[in-house]
Amino acid sequence: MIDVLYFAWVRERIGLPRERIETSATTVSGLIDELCLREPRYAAAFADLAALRVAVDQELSAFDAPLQGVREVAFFPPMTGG
Amino acid sequence: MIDVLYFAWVRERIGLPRERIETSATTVSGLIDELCLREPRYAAAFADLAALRVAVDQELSAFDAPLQGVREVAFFPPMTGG
Amino acid sequence: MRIAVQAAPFDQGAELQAFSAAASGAGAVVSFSGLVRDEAGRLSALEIEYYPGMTEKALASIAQEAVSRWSLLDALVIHRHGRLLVGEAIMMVATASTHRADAFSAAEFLMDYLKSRAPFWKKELLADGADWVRAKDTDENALKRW
Amino acid sequence: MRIAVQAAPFDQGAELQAFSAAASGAGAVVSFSGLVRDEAGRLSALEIEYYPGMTEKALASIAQEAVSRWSLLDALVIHRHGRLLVGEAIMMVATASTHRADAFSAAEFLMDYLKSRAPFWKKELLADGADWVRAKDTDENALKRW
Repeated sequence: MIDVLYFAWVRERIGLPRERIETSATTVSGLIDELCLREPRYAAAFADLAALRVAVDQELSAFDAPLQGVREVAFFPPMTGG
Repeated sequence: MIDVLYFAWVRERIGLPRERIETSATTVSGLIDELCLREPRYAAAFADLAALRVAVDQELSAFDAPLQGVREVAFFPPMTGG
Repeated sequence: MRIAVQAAPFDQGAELQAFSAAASGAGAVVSFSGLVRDEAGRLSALEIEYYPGMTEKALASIAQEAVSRWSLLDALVIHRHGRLLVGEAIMMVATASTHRADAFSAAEFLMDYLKSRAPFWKKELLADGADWVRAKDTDENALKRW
Repeated sequence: MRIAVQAAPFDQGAELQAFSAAASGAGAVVSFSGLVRDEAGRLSALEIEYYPGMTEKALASIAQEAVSRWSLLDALVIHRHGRLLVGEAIMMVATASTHRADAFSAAEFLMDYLKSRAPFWKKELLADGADWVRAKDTDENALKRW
């Protein structure tokens, strides 16, 4: 079980801020593929990966990062702090 | 008659902050030459012109600046504000 | 080093004064404050989302990096989340060092990283709708100088 | 734009707060404060001499140059003279602009010019005597980047 979090317009498009997901995916990309098969709103949120960032256990990561032992994955657009 | 002002260690070396001087010099350099002939403390203060700056009517100037129409000349070391 | 992520407004003047007073031995203190612009009257408010847990860690890590790269005597980061009105302070950073070049560079470094690497997302609430602020290429490019 | 040359201490926090509040429409405010360092315990006080008349004019002209080069919304310069104790603020500058790069550059420009072109002279009063602070080559060289 992995906690999957969504922020900003990713959260709005998917319609929820977080969910617990049972997944057999071994990488972030695999997880995204699974999510996209679920419902069109996921496919819409993940349509353009270049517009997304991912954090694995609260560290910015690449989309091919492994999921083994991971507790939390977060998807969001590029950050706009400051 | 020109007001001549001294600041920082130039003031201390010459021993006064300002004086009114009757001069026939036509440039700042000419004025310095006249002052140096007066007394050793002036010669000491003006010994190394590279260590001095001059302002003519409150504008930083070169040592060959003309004195015609000038009311105020100031001598001081490089500035250390901030 | 103090990192604060908070919904409450803060007094940038009081923060600067306290930071400066505490940075004993410092000769130079630089502060930066980011304020909510009115965007030519279009903006009614700014909504800032963040990632509890990751945001605090990211800020602490950026600040720690600044402190060690420029031998800072101290660093401060305050960043608000939630709804902010025009003219309010969104965030501030402050840096203290012996000489001015370090305090300036470290403050610019902090700001560049905070803009593009700290998990905050801004949404502009406008008279005619709402828009997520897009990350700027210039902000991403600013990171390359460090 | 406010230029103040004064013997009296000032409250940098209150000054920043007031400057920020008045800079309507600004998105970025940068401040720099210069503090009296204790020089490893050797310093008992700092004595700052200035050139009444020329100093104010030089500061106004430097600030005006910064405002026009970086389209600043506002600029502030406060500089003290007379006797200052360790930890006291010697001076501060603040700049306000729409985006952060302008406010940072303008504040650094102001500081570089203020260091080497504004008529102030610092004397360190030490336990064992007094020394006029020497101008640094690095400060003079800093001017070349602008």
